[in-house]
Amino acid sequence: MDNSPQSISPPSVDVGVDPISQGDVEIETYQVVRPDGSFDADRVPDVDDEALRDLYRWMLLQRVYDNRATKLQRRGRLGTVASGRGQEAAIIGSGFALSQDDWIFPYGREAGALLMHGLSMRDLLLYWRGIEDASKMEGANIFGMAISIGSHIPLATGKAWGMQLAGEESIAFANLGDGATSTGAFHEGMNFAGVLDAPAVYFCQNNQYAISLPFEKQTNADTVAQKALAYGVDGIRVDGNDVLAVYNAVSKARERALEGNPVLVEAVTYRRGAHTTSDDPTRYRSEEEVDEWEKRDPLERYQAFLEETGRWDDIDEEAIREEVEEEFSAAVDAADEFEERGIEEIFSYLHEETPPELQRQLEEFRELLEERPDMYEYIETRPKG
Amino acid sequence: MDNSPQSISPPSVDVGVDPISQGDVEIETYQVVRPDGSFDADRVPDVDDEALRDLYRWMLLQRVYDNRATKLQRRGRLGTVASGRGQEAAIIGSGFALSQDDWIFPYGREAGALLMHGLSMRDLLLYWRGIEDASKMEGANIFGMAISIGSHIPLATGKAWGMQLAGEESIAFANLGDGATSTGAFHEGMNFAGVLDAPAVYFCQNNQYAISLPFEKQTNADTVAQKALAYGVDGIRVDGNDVLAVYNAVSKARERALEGNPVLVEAVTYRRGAHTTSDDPTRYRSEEEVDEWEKRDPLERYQAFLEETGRWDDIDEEAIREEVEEEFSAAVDAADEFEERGIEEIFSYLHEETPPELQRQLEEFRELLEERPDMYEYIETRPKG
Amino acid sequence: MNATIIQAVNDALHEEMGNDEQTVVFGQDVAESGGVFRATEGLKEEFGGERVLDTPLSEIAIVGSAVGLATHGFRPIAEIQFSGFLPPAFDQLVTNASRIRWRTRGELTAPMVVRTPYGAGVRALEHHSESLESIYGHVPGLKVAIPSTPHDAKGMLISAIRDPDPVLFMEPKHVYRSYREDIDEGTYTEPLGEAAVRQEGEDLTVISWGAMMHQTLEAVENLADKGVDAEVIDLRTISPLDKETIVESVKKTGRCVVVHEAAKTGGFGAEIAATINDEALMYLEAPIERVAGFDVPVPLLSMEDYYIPPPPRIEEAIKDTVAY
Amino acid sequence: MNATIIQAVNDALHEEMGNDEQTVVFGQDVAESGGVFRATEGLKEEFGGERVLDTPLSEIAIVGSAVGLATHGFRPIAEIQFSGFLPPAFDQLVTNASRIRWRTRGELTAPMVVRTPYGAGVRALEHHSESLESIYGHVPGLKVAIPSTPHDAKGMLISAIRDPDPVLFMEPKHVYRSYREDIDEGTYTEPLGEAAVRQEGEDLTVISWGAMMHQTLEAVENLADKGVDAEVIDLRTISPLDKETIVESVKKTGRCVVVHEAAKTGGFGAEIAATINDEALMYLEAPIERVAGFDVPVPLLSMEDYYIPPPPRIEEAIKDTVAY
Ligand SMILES: Cc1ncc(C[n+]2csc(CCOP(=O)(O)OP(=O)(O)O)c2C)c(N)n1
Ligand SMILES: Cc1ncc(C[n+]2csc(CCOP(=O)(O)OP(=O)(O)O)c2C)c(N)n1
Ligand SMILES: [Mg+2]
Ligand SMILES: [Mg+2]
Repeated sequence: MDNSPQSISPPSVDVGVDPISQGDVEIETYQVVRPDGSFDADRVPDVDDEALRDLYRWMLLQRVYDNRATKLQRRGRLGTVASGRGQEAAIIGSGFALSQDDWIFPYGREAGALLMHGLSMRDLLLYWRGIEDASKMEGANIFGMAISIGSHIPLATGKAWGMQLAGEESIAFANLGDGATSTGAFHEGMNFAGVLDAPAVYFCQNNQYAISLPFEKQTNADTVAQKALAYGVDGIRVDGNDVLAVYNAVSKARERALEGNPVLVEAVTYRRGAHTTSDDPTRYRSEEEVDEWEKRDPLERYQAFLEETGRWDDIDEEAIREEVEEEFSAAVDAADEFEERGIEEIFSYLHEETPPELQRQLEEFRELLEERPDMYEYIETRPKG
Repeated sequence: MDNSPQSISPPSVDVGVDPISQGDVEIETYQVVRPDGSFDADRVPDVDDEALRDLYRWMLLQRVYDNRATKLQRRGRLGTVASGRGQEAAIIGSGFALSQDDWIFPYGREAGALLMHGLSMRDLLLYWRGIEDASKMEGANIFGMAISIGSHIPLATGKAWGMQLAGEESIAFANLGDGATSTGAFHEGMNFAGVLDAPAVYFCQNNQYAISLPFEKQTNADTVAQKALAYGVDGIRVDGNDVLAVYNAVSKARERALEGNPVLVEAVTYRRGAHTTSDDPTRYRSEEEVDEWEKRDPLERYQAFLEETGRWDDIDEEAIREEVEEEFSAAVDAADEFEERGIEEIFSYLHEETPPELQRQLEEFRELLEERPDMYEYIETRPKG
Repeated sequence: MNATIIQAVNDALHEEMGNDEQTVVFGQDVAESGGVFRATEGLKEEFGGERVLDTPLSEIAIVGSAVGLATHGFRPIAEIQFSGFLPPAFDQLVTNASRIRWRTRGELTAPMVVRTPYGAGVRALEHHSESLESIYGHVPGLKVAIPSTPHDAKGMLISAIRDPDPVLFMEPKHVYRSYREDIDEGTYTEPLGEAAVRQEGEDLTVISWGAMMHQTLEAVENLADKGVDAEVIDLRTISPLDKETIVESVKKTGRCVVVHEAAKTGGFGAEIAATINDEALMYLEAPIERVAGFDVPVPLLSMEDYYIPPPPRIEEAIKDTVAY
Repeated sequence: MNATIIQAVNDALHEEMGNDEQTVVFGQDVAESGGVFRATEGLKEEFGGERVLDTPLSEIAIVGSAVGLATHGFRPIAEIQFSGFLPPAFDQLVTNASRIRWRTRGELTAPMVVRTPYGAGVRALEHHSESLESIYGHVPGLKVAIPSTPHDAKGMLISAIRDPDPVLFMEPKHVYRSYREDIDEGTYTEPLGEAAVRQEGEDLTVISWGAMMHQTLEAVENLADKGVDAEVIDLRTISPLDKETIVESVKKTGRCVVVHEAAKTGGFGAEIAATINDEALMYLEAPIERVAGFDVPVPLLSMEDYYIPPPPRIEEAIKDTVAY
């Protein structure tokens, strides 16, 4: 037989091939409190008033923390800082739904959730100062910060798998951005979680941007939530500026995860600040857009709810703000007092037992520093890139 | 404020969070000819009788090729071979829907599609003999074989992007297995194609296994097709043992791709043989299962269709078979005549210009071979792993 | 027990899974089918489906989830089917496995093993023949072990599993079944980070590891008749490197040949040469010769045997070095 | 035109995109925002959205699609935002970019550039400070270029874009803006694979590349007063390696110090030491000293400056070598 070219024309009649496309899936964005402050009474979580007040407090703390940290950075007293401004409801609503036994896999913007989980503010500041010691995330079930975007998703899957094997009643909770969903690590980690029935919740704060890239260019999918279908796991899309909605959604997700159904939650929100302190967002987005989202401010919306339900009067906003400002100042003072370890810090904690060559490198370096104390000076004054 | 533990209990009332799950999406498996040979007349493609006969011929060729290649391997005259047995309809139906200008990204089982696309059978055999020169895929728009599973998906995306930039009327067509869908490369390549509106079709032959791993353990998703939703691209699920259905589905996909909508096509089929000649499938699957799928033989089903529509009489099956057997024998003879190049082959084609150190390595090796001709003997007789 | 390397690996896994309930074996085709090389045969039957699992075709997830699992008190033993498929997971090795202890200042650790067959010579397809040990050896925080004998394969694998930090365990698949030796029954360990002197000698030091040890020993034997008295070192661990053994030997012999299968440029032979230069330069009576793969990808199966340094190539290098 | 390295990179991109319509620039944040370091500033405005594109957060897709695009007659110039994020794409480099010509016996080729800022010292977060050039330098089929000056950055980048094979172009971000020099207007090229002798001398050869060139030159200058007459080589290209220049120089001086930022063990200094050992051992009057990063990940920003070899460390090594 000849290797004849495939030259026949495509079927000219309609033969009934009907591709599925994303339009075929209906994805609701779950809400409790609408942007105008009105709300769905059936959906208000059955928690006590104190908890409802705490939610406000934590959101305010997140806001104050972000403001102060950004200022501190401008004065050169922190390294690069990533703010959660605009995402307070997503950060706090999700963090509030977790148990202390759960492990959080942070990615950078979720200060409030980490503090709530037991991290000290001093340590968080020290972390952003690039102090090795603070990376311990001491005293809290918090994994090392995932600076390489998406790389932590398989870690969370593995951790959840461990919890499952150990028969524990806890989950692995990964924070991630919309950008992270495009990484291979996200895909493999999510898919494996689906196969393992791992008790994990992957919480995507879709803040509409990955640095300058708008979500429409991050993926052609209309939502992050629908990506759950690729893994046969549950997907939830929630208004990320509605703290009660986020709280409910993550509570539900956590419950599902404990039953062996990993969940991908998409919280639709907006990064109102710059990507980090080294970014200039005016290069890639309009002021109108930012203004538009400012109208959906999560704190204001929640305040409207609290007012509507007669709880606002119990909240002394000024007092909370002052308290938090003070907490921040105290944390800065404590951070300033932190005494860095010597150069051994560089050589430690990579191995349980330092191998001979590395030990030798340390010793040689020590000797050199003694011989050439001008090295300290050089190191301190060298141009910083 | 205290860093109070998140201690409140989860919402005890039903607050209306309703996750989406794969059950919410309806995914039809497109069919033209049913396993019993009955068919949907509206769906028979509007192609001439010769084309319908050709489809049978090519399927038979694929089957004969796989049989003979497997035997040849057993006699030690081919390296590892991956057979397409059971997948003939998927391989041929898809290959038949392509244009000569399209680029195929092969992954190993699609002999018939490659031969149809212009590759010589001799070269295909030489490729499986590990002859470098045959990797050219000479004279056909066929990319290098993707042995690293999934690694070719971003390549196909890039190629399709190039076609789009060049304003060409062709597509990149990637063949892949169900296993490949779990790789990060698949994810990133598919997602990027969605964003680029690249003219690409990703054709997944879901043959139910990745070596020993059954599809249910490959992913918790019920279908491969639904993974399209993660990328906002079209998804088509088709009976991969129904050659007309595959032909229609891929024709449709190709049309969509040329309109700027990449498509993921899942052809549901079964790998009836071993994974490769080094695999023993009885270790991980039952004979009953294999028998079950034997009943859905793609050639028999298509034969039933041809009989039903009065076309079978025009087909001299014995003659085709003989012709193909001869073609194979001739290809083996031609392959046997191929004279391998000398050791320069190893040092060539890595760089446009061989760098000095590599040139030196070649020369030293040449000299050494002259000095120590026993090296040839050693090399020929060394234990082969 | 008389065993091949692959049997020794299998035996080690049986032993240590029996010794330590926290061990979990996973990877592609390791459970139902017992692994494409049968390294994990019988494990699922003995230890059950919770501890012996087949994974999806996801190298990133295999390595990444091993890290997560290890931080939760387990001892993951992951298999990457061929080392040519480890590069997709390279990021998880560099970014996570090697750094979890470092990143968390010891709060979390990743005692895990990634086993993978490496090297050419089994007539397989592209990407089935790589030797990238020097790349992994350059990643601080990652141990890289490469046994060459059944005894070491078993003892070093058990050590790797018990190691408090991540170990990449590269198995010389070309000699998986070519050599047998008597190995001890039961549990024993061979240390990581210690080279083995396979043969003492005075004329020169020949260093190799993994599959190339066998070619190397053959070459040395061929030259013994011709009066060359070689000291032969089996490196066994690329990282951490046992400098002492190397340096002591070269100080004694004054000459050295390093044999490896990986491409020459940037191969681990360079580090060995540099180390000797650092610490024993003035003892050297001849340049250190590197007998290595060429600076190309491993050829396809029809020509791969030309790529792997055969004994005659090694012999010539030894002769040149001794005669220098 | 008086330019910094980053301006020179930007200038080269403008030039060559103007010269060659087949060039396409893409990566994260390269189009709308002009790149996080502004390397691609103004390109989208000048050459339009078809040829200058922002991509999703997908390093595998960036490198992999560049290969596909290159085989279709285009000249992709991809940016990986920081070299610490290249490891996820390592497989595409090894498995596809470096091998497409080889795999298809020249039928398909991948003339493409992957640009990426590398190295420590800019007070960034984890993974923003890596120097993994020796790893990439061990991949046959991949060229690795690292300029250290504005003039070279421009000329070598244009060469890289025109190169018929894939080039990894590592840019020393620590000195992106620290040094200026007059560079030629318009299009010019500097060859890949040729080292530059920055200063001739008789007492020893000092070899470095990228950001460390500046530390090295400073150290050399400090010692010039003290009578040390160093020859200084800027390697410029890791792969292919310009052995000749190195060997000739060391034959003349008999002594050598190599300075790099990457971890010492398995760093590219090892290959240089091994090369000198191969070809000029008998000229050596002292061991080749490697001044390098320690065998650890780059510390976080508070201590990273201790990691990067400062001039005093280099000076001591030079002094020891000369005095040996
Ligand atoms: C693997 C990787 N690639 C690139 C970067 C550089 N980078 C840092 S943050 C960022 C965008 C992240 O976007 P998203 O995931 O949406 O999180 P967001 O910052 O919006 O919260 C990029 C590209 C990185 N850190 N890791
Ligand atoms: C990245 C990678 N990992 C592992 C392998 C080993 N391997 C070869 S084929 C195969 C299974 C492939 O399954 P699938 O994609 O379903 O294709 P099929 O063989 O079933 O047609 C595996 C695991 C590989 N070739 N590449
Ligand atoms: Mg974002
Ligand atoms: Mg399959």
